[in-house]
Amino acid sequence: MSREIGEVILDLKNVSLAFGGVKALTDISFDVREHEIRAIIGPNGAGKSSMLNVINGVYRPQQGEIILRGKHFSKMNPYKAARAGISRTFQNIALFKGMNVIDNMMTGRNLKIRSNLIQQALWWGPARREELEHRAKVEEVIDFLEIQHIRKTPVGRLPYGLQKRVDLGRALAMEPSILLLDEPMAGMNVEEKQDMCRFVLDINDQFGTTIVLIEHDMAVVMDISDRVVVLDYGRKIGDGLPDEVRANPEVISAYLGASH
Amino acid sequence: MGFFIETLIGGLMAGMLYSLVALGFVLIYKASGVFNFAQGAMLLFAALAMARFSAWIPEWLGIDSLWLANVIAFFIAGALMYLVAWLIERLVLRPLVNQEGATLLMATLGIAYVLEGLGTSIFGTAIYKIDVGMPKEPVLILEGIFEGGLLINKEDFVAALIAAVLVALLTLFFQKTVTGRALRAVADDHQAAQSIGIPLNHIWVIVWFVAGIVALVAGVIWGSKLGVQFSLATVALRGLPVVILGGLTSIPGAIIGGLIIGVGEKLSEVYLGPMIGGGIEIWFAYQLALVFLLFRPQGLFGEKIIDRV
Amino acid sequence: MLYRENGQFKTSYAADQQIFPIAQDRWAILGILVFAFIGIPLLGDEYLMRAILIPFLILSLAALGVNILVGFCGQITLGAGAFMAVGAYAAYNFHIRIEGLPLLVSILLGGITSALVGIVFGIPSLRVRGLYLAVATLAAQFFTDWVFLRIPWFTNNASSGSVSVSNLQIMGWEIITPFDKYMFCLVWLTVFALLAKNMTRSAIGRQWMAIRDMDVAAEVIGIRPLFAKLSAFAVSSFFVGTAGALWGFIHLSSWEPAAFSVDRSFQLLFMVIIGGLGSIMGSFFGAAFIVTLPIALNQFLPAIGGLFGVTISTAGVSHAELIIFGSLIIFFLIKEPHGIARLWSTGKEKLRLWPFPH
Amino acid sequence: MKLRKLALAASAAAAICSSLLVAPAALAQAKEQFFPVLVYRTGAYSANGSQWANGYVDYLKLVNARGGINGVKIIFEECETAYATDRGVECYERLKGKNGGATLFQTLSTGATFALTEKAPVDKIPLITAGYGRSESQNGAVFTWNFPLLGTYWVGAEVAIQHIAKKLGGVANLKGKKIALVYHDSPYGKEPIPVLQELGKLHGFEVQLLPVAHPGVEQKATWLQIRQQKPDFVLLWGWGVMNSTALREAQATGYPRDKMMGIWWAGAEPDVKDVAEGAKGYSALTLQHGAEPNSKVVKDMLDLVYAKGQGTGPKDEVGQVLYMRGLISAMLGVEGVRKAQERYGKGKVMTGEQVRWGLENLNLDQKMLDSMGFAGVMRPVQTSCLDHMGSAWVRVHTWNGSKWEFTTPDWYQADEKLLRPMVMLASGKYAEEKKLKPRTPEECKL
Repeated sequence: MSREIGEVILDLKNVSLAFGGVKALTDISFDVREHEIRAIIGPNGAGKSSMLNVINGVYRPQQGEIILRGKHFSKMNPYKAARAGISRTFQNIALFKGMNVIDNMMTGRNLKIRSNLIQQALWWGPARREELEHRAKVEEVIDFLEIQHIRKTPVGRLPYGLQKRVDLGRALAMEPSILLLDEPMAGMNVEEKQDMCRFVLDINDQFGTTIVLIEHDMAVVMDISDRVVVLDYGRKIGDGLPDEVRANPEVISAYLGASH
Repeated sequence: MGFFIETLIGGLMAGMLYSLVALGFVLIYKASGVFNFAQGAMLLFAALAMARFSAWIPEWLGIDSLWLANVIAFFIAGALMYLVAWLIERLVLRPLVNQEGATLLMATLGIAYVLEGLGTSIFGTAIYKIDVGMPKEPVLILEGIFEGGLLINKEDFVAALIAAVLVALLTLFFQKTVTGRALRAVADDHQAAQSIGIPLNHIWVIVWFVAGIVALVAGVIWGSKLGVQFSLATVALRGLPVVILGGLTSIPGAIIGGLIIGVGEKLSEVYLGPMIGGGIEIWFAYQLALVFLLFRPQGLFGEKIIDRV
Repeated sequence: MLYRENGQFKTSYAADQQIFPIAQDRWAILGILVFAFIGIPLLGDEYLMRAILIPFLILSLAALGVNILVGFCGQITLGAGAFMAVGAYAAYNFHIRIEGLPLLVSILLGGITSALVGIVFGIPSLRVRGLYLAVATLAAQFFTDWVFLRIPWFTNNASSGSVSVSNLQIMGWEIITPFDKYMFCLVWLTVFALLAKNMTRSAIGRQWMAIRDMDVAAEVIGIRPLFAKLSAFAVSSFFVGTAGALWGFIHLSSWEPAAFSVDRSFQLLFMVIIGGLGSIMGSFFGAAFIVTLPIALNQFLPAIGGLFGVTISTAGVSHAELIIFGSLIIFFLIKEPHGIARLWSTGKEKLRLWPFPH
Repeated sequence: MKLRKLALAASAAAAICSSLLVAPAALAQAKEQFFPVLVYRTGAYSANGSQWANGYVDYLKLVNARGGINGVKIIFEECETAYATDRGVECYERLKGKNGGATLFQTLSTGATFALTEKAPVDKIPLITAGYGRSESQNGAVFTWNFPLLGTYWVGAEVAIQHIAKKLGGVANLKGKKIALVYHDSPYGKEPIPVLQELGKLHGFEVQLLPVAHPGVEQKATWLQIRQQKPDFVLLWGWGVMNSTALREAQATGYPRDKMMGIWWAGAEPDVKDVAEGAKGYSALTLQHGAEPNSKVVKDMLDLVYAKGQGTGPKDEVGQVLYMRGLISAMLGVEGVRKAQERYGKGKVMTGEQVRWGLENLNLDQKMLDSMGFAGVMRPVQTSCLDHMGSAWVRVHTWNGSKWEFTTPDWYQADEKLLRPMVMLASGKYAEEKKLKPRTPEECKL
């Protein structure tokens, strides 16, 4: 699929979020266009993860609305978000530790399962057929991410880098239209980062998946993203093309001020 | 009206004792993150020790004074509880450190079995009495105000008083002593506590010992009311709704929860019970706690649980 | 050396998704089944069947149910006994109130009723979790204890509160002898164990495990906690409920609520934790361990005492039983917190490598 | 290394399994009469259960010391049930085939009796439930294998009302009175309810039902209700710790103890000993006997068993109420065997089926009782096909603060006219449910 940036598919308007008295996000608006790679950056505690959590409904903002493909959501919840084709990875890997790699990724196919509980219990008819179909799909993702050798390994035993990859795999297995990546490269060495970059770009390129990405590594962000939002203390201080953002004095001061 | 007040008082008295059991749960949960199902068995064990030693000591030492025998027996039982705490820390908690809650819960059920078995094989299975000179006969008061007067059980009052004193002492201990402050530090944050140089193992022994003493006091009160026998261990089950109502981590929660449950179950049994067949107090207490839970999942005084992603 | 999977290549996903992908395992299971269906009825005596095997089979079924909820879905329950009771009493009521209702249908209806009650008592799991939930399930326990003691309708107005069933038969097969009972329970357990295995290896099982391992992440990939948790409660209660019906109908044939007391709930929880949380196999191991241990201790302690010239009284034995039982539980948790099932799989892995451990 | 451990564990497990298999199988045809003994020496009811068990086992020892049953020695084995029905069933299964087969079972648990009533006919082993069990099992035509010897709970309930009527100065004075039943919430505690309600209708008194949940330590609310309702009498149908708790609560709420009366399972030393003065005036029905430390059988016991150091329990408990109950229960079983030997061959080991005949044709007259040392302890017992109870005599004893004593010389006998129809009705219903055909008088003679 060729990568042509399309219309706005996700639009956040005036989102504010607070925990008790603590304001995490204040009046933030930004949009995401189809097929683009949109990065969210900012110092620690800027509210980046909160932003993602608002998008897929883990947190409910006190104010503001989310417009997804023209549909207005004042309250998103994770299930609705998943149905709408939003999937995500987690900053502190949230894999299902008791399951192996295949099963973890198979959970990503959950929304596409049509057979009911009784059919599944009998392992009969549609249930069995589906199980095979989805397995084939998951194997495609496994091939894509080059993790064939760890298929049957319980995820708890995998090294960190591979866990990150499986986390991505699970999100991909959903065949999302929007993929939220929460620091996919945090804690990786250079080689692993390169692999991960490659995967992100390939996903975007091959499947046309819209990607919203949180990342600390400025070099990576500037390299791969189409547009960048900058947050600081829960406020938006910059938004635009990587070069524009890089030149934004407010961003520079925030970055220099906060992270040494 | 007089009867209502009697029931209320009866409930408060029962609640005071539930609070003591719940206090044992809370202390241990706060400091070691263990939901201690063995609290009931500890209570039984302590009460059995107290009852038997207070009978044996006059025989062994040839002393006549009941008071003295009781005091000595109390200290022996206390020492035994220290031994129990030490052994539990050594043999169970230390090897199981950092295991999941369910595993630890199971382990305490194991401890409960061991303590029940040990207690009954060392001390016997008959019904024993603890005679600490509690007044048994009831008194009638305020006969002028209520028809038939208010029947007050002196024993219950003394028991409630002892419970209150114990709670006050514990509060002082936690607020004013170095050890107490260390215990609170552990409760707040294990790693932080360790990093300022508090030996965690030592703390656990102390906490389990304190819980053991609470169990001993509860056992003495209960044993003096009902006799000491095997089913004392089941009072733990009555303390459970109290901790879920009050919150697993809150000492005031344990006390207030205990009173609410005590009053709730007595009132329900007396006023609601006859209508639907009686014997409802146990499940009523649990349902009461459950209803509270639906509104406040962390209990009345528990800390709010926030999910971080 | 025998336990090797060399040369067993899977050429399709279907082959890879078998319950026992390794040929030796399939043979072993087949052997066990043949032994259970043919060998034991030929060799075993009545005592073995009635006092050990039938309780083992029924409690395995209940343990499977508890394991689905606790082991697979991560919702701790201390109220499993209650659902056994619901299953038993519901089946009893269907059995006596509807003339001519086949036994199998009564037991299944018992299970379904239990599943419905399970859903109701599962609702708090949407709000509370962990130990709070464990205690909340005790509410179910005490409530059902009370209901079946106190509401005469459920016991068909039996003045003693004790109910009994008799003349059990399935299409002319009268279930009277221990052999009949054993076979009935065995067939039942085999079928339902297979169903349980199927559920745990398909989408619903993955939903449960996802909720257990990380509920927020599960929600994010589109698993509804409401459905996952309540379905786990329902399926688990169904299994436990049918086990209760079997316990009442087949094993005891006359029972009172005390047969399903809170002690039973603890016992079932022990089974799954010692056997192995989240393992079908573990449920069997746990049930076998818990059923046989007290009986074995009872038989051997006096014998061991005899070796040293000590006579151990019955009371002594039962106290020792408590102590040993408790210590074994602790020992187990320390040595293998993941239960016998983990020991089993470690053993198998060792065996695969043997005799070249590296 | 790990593998070796695994192998060791596996072989140990195999050893356990195989010996479980072998243990019951290794039963050679014994020359001894095997008495399985279901006991509970642990758990919530251990204080009471132990005493009964001591008496039971001691009597078996005494019979052996006296030379056995016409020369046939008794062997016995205890099995701990903890008063739990399922463990009772397991014990039953374990022991029923051992040592040539069980002679009979006594469960000391109404719950277990209910469960075993279904199993005993299949295995052909009689169940003696002396003073407990299901009341309608008095009808031996339906309950062929059950023997509620000496008395059932219906007998107890009926006599309790007789006694109260007598205290009030006549049955007519029962009218308008209120009698509360504080009962153990189990089949045991519920047994007397139908009779009390029937009598209440008959005599015009009100029955107030107050259940107490197992194990019975939580009675505060119960006694508050009693204080509020002020019943004229309280019947206590408790067991184990529930009894002493009830008395303590009665004391604490000021309910007069002399208006409380217990069933014979609430009238032993462990129930009142620790309440001591607080229980003074409390009375209880007896299953004929009270504490009988001066009876001849107790003296024999001390001489022949305890003097040799073979006693099961503490010496000072020999002759106490529950000890005597156990002892008499054992005696009834032994006499059943003796009677069976008269028909099937003296000096032989009897099967369960033969013992059943013996129990059904039991005829212990005063002379026999005297010769066995039971003079003054109990009255004659004669059973028949239709009457598996054998006698329905009850006395009332009272706690004087330090021991049980008979204050009135009265012996009560339950009203056959009232109870018989109830027994027939209930047993008929049971037979119908189970599709049993009651034995005809001709079959009874076989």
